[in-house]
Amino acid sequence: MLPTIAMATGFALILMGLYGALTHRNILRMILGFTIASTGVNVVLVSVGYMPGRTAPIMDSAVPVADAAARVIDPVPQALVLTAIVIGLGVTALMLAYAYRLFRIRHSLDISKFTELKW
Amino acid sequence: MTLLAPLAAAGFGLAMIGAALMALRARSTAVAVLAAGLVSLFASVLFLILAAPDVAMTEAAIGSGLTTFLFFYVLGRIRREGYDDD
Amino acid sequence: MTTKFTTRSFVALVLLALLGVAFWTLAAGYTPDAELNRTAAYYAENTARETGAQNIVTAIIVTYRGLDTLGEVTVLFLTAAIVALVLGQSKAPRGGSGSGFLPSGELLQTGTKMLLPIIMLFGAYVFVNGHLTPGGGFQGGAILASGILLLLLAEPKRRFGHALISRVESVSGLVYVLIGIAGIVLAGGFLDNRILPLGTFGALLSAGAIPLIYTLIGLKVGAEFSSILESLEETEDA
Amino acid sequence: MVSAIFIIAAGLGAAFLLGLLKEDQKASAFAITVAALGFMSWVAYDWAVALTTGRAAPVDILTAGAEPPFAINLRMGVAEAWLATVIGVTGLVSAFYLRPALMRLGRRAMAVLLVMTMALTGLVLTRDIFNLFVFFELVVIATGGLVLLSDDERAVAAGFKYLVVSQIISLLLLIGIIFTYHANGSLNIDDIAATPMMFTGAGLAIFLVLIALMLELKPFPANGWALDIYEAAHPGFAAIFSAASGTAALYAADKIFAAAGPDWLPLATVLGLLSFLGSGVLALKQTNDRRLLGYSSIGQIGFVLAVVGQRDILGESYLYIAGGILITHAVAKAGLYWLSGLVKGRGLDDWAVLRANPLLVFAFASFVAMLVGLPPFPGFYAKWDLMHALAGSDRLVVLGLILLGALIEAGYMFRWFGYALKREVREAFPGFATDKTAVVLVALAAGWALGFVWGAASANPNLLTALPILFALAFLVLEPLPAWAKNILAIAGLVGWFVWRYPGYDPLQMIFAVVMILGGAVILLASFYEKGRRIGFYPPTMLMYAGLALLIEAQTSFEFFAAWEVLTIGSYFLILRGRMGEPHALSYILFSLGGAFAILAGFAVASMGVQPFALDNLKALAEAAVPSAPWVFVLLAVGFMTKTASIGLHIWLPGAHAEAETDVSPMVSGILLKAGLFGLFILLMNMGHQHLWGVDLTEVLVWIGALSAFLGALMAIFQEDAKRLLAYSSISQLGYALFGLALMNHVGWLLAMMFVINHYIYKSMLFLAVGGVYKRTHTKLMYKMGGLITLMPFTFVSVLVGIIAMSGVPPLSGFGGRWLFYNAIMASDLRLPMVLIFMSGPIAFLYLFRLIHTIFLGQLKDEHRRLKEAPFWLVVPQMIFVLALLAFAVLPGMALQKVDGYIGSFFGDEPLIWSGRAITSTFGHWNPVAIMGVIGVVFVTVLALLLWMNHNAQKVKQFNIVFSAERPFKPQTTHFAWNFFAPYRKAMGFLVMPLVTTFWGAITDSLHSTADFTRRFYTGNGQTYAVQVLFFVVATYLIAMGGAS
Amino acid sequence: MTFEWIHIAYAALTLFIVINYGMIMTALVRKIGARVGGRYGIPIWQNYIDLAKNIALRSKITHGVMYYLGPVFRLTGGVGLLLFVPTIYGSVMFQNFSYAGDLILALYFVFFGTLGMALGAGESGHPHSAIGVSRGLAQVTAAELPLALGVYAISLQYQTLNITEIVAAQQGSIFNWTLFTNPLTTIAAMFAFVGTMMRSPFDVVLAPQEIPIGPPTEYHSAYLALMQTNRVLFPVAKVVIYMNLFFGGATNWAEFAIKVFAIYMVSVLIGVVYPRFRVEQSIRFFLKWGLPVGILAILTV
Repeated sequence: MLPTIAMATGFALILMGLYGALTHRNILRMILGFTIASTGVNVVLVSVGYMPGRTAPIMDSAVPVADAAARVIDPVPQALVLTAIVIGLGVTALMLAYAYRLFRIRHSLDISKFTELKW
Repeated sequence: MTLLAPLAAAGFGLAMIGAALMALRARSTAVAVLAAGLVSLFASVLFLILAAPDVAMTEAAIGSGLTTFLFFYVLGRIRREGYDDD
Repeated sequence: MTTKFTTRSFVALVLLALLGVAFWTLAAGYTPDAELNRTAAYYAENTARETGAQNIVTAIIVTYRGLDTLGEVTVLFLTAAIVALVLGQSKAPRGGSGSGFLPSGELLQTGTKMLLPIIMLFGAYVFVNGHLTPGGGFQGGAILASGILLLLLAEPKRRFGHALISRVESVSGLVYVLIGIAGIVLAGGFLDNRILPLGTFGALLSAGAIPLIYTLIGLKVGAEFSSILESLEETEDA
Repeated sequence: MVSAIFIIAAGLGAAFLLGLLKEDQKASAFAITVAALGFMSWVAYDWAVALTTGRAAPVDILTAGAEPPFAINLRMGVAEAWLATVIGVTGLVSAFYLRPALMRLGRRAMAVLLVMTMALTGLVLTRDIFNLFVFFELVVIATGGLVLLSDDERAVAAGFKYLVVSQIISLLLLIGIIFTYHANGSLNIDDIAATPMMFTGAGLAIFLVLIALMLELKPFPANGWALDIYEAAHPGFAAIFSAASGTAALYAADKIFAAAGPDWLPLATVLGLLSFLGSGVLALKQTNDRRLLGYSSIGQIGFVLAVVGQRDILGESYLYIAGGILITHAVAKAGLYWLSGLVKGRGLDDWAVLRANPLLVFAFASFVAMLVGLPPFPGFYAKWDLMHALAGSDRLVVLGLILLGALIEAGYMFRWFGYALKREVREAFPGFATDKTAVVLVALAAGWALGFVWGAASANPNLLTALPILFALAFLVLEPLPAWAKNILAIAGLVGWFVWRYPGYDPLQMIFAVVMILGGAVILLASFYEKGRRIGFYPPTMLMYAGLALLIEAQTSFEFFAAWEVLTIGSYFLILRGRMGEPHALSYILFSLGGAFAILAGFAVASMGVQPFALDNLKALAEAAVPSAPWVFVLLAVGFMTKTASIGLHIWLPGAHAEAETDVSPMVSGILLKAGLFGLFILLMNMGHQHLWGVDLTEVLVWIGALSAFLGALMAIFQEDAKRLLAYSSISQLGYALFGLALMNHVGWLLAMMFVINHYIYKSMLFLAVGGVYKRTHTKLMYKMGGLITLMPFTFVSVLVGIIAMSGVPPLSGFGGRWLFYNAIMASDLRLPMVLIFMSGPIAFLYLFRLIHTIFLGQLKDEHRRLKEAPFWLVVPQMIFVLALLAFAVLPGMALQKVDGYIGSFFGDEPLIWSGRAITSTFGHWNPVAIMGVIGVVFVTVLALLLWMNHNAQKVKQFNIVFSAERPFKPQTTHFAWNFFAPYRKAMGFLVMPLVTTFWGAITDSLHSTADFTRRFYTGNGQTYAVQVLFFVVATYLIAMGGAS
Repeated sequence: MTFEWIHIAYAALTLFIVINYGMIMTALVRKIGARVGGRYGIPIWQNYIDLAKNIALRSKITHGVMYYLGPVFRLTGGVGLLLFVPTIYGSVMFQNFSYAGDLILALYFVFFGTLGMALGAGESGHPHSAIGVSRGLAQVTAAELPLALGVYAISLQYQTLNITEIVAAQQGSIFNWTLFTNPLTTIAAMFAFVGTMMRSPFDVVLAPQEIPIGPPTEYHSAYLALMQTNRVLFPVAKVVIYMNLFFGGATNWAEFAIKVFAIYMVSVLIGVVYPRFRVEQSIRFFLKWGLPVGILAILTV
């Protein structure tokens, strides 16, 4: 139940984010759309690793080493998401820098104005 | 826990979708950026519910924090150079 | 800015709806595992023994999938370098600097001075304890960076340790790579954390090289974030 | 051996190290960069050599001291090692190439380059699917950085579009990865391979991974973003983007395809072919060099992807084939992008400046040849093996489409090369930067070295060790010598080769060897006329002869095809040398390659994938009545007929022969066309009668031959241009030969053989004669000449003898051909095609008369009164030919009797009886000596009579003629020459409507307009590109998965 | 058969007979034509007079070597054609040099004279010569086609290319003639015959109305004499071929004289009936009528 809800939310966010990215002509809003979408991806990823009735993959007094395998949820997706988040930030930062650069060239943020290269 | 967690998740999920809608529909880019930050913030709570505290921390710090700031920086510079998006 | 309902948005809607079908198929076919799959089970059973870390996620990130993490750090490194390049090529108009949307006042400046050491300390705490509790190098690094951010907000005109940041970034990166190589020489492979003794399970100084690596990551990530923010802030020198 | 992990460690370490340097320590930063790249390349290369030679075994490199799949592992195998080498070296060489830009932007840019190279290597090495994603993201970001090296501001927009699309890709990839992980419990690629996923929910996951990776290959039509990068980026980076990135991304896709199992391969095939063909068509319309190269890159990667789709049938040779194409492409494309950095203008014809440096022209030619898959480069061997494997598994559609794509690619690449060689250089040329030139030459050397390696690794002979080819290539080195010295060498080489080889020849080979090799030497005598160094003439000439020499000796289908390609390439460059040769050379190479591909397909189908395939096996194929046999026949016949320029496939010939240089025309007409006949001989000799849908294919050939003979002659009589007239006449003559061959009887073959000799002699002679006249009058238009008989008597004699021989009027050798012809048709059951042949005989007489009349007879023009005889060296071979014709007329038995016996061994009959000087057939008899004697005696008697009566005739001036009611005004108006056969045009002109030209024109036009229409979708709007990408994904999803699972 | 010196004497005899026969016959034909038209006509020995006059002519010019050689080629062509074909069937004397070659030789040797003549005329530099040549060549390609088909058809019919054997096959009865055994072929060949006899309606090549006289424009004196000789010899030589192929050949000189005259008259009669065609008209005529008959002939044989 829980993972399904989370997953559905995640997918919805992806689609919404993509919709924003595909329809907004403002470059910043496009980038924003992508960040929403990647948040959605992260949610999906984490929800795939979730297992009902288990705890976070940290072994402490509550979760002794011996029954960790029976008590914790899948740690791998979490590790992946961690990486994905950082990478996402990197790409976003890069796109923002590009956006600024584009703005300086044309004094506009309209993506449809940057079409000198085509055909 | 069994019922509470899904309910909370559904609530936050809806909140995220709402925030995302706001981010898409908002007239002002600044508002949209804030709304997107909100999406990330809610997401980090959701991660906590999904038993992923590491992810939650990261999402909060990076996804909602730093990313939003980056946007504002760029937005600020662009505005200062005379762009008006509203 | 209202989104007009154009052909483009219609096409996008249709395409996304179809993509949604694919996603729906995925979600519908998904059933949570009842048991850990073999990879996860391996980690759950062997993390403590092999790495000495309490936080399995940390163990995976720093050791088992250390190569990913190295790449991840490199992503930030790259981004920092490229953002500097991108913005370096376009000089901002004179006179303006700073984010421009928050006034920097006396209060902020004083507050920053008081808060900054605490933030830095907290960041350090987060990444040093990465192998025990949630959090680690990335989160800690982000916290460090937020300290720098605050500093930037407070004193936009102040030129501060650009060279220092860059040096921290490079040195920690280099050491990271060297530790990885040390893993080949002293232990089982690249980025093996057992080049240092595993220590007592649950202690701060345990889990071999994980705290060290996470510290390096924290420093590096902090430096990289700071560098990105800084590049966005000031462009004259790039 | 240094562990491969150090490639990654070194790249990263050096990148981090750069941060310690001060901003202004650029030189040291560059030194570190180069050192690191050098180290990375060296490690990879060391592994590649060790693994290839078997010195080392493939290794898995573990990290974190844990076994996969619990920790990430890398793999260093043969493929990985070579690809890593390509990537490393490309990075290294590009660093030098990019040096000015890197120095300008400083250490950060260098760090980005290092990380880029490192990440690409990682992409190749890693065996972990998520690690793949990380490296992929690194590549994306690094690309975003390196795009900025360009001075072109548009690159910024291009980079942004690229990032937008990359976001979509990584999103899909991540979702795919996580669900794949969920289904498999592992992120390790080998684990995924162990449990292949079918079309289930998990199948969708792997689909997402695959489609994401394929998007990274810039598949047509979702690739506008990539093209913008190709166009706007710094050429040094574009080289990396195309050569290294493309290669790495393809290998990544290949890994996942290998893991996903054979069910997914059709996806790769279809998308690959779509890209290959689609971007090929679009490239036709490109005017910007770099964008064109971008399309070509995408196409080539699509080609390799299609090969990936065939990995299930390729087995052991998979690496050889896919690697061959991939690595050749990488080298060639990097080379071309580096070249484009030397050219200032961005138009295709701006490349004409390359002519300032012949070495660069050679490089350009080599790169084009590599891309098109011509020998001796790896792509050639790879394509050969690939086609055989496809034919062996009955994947004929794939085979056909790949060849079609290759042909389209050849179309735009060779068109471009033609521009570079023939177009005007528009602006003053400042000279090439030496360091950049050096970089290009590195790629050139690498390409040739790879050619050698692939040849050596091939199961077939290595072309770069074939003596004739080496001899031809040696002329590249000898270029600084004067032309006469090279000519002596060339002639000596040809004669020497013949003397060395001929004892082993059977009569058929002998005849062709005499015509092609010795005949070539005779024609080369004319080349002594040329002064100076004549750069660029001897290498292609000798390459053509090398191909011919090898063709004659070919035993297996591979040898035959390789020789065929070699002679095609050589002759292409020769034809391109002609003054207005550009369009004709292009259509020549396209028809030739089309023909070559038909031959390739034919051999592949014939061999059913089994190599080596001896040419004699064609016979077994025919005897076993294999269902594919008639198709093999058709393919091979079509291939050969492109060379003989049979009607329908002839439109390249007139221009190519007419515009060629004086001594080249006889080579390409007298000699080159015979290669097609040789092929047809072999084909018919082995396969004989084949039936398709109840039609005897040899009868079809009879008809084609007859039509060629008739229409060729008819078109010839309406030409005003002397060389064109001769060219059309070649079509007609070769039609006769084809006709004779296809009659499939003894005398018919003898007839064809006689045409081989006769046509060589008189067509070479006539081309030389007309060429000599052209040298003097500077025009090829016959009506501008006239009355040259007294000024150029030798040339006149050779033309006179030539046309008598050619028209078949007794007593010269042409009559022998006619006599054989009648005997041949008597033995055949076909009747109707003869009508055409009967008609073309007299028509030939028409154009020949026109040739001699309008040039040598009639009124001499005032501006020609001081002309001299043609240059000595042009006359020498003509006189040799005259003597040969006379000798051959009297003693045809000299050459033919042996061949007659040889042919008899095929048909098991002896229809001709050779007694003394006379020949008797089943139907008639022919005594050449008696004919010559009677005619000679009568002629001399009558002449004596006339001399006796008319010895005191007075030589009068030109205008001293009986003119009714008016006075001749000037030679121009008195010389009846233009539109000489006007009444004929009125009656028969409708038959020479350029239907065939219109047909081929319509095909190319429709390709072009398709391209023009399609490229409008590339609006340049990044958002639109993103929508297209999404559309591509959804459409592929719907088609591949049926949307159901 | 091999060469013996006596063959030269035999050949000379054949030549002598045929030339004289030709001289008289062509004059006779012209005289008949004149009488039919109500005129008196030329004397029967007119051709001899013309010949002598031309040889005796004193003003002689030349335009060059080819011009000089043109008539030589022309006459060689006529003489050669005659000598390569057996004249009288069954006579050893009048087999001429037919062992040098067969029907095909005859067929192609026709062009020898044409070529030489055309070359000579070409060198004269006279545009009308060239125009005449152009017309003649254009017309002959279409006109020869039915003959070629006919020859092909009869060689298929008799399975030989040897003229003597073809004649031999027609001996015995008049109904053994090709004319009766294979009328289609004969008709086809007669198209060609009419077309190449340089008589109306296919005589635009010589076209006296518009142009002096076509290819021979510039020729005079002894040149013309040679050509005149050829003009009486060549048609007869050609008729001999037709006679041999289609009309049973001749076993003695009387039969020869009658048959040649009769066949020759065919073209004369047609010429009387039809006005002259333009070149493209005659080409179309041969393609429209001659060609289909020829094709029928080879298909039905």
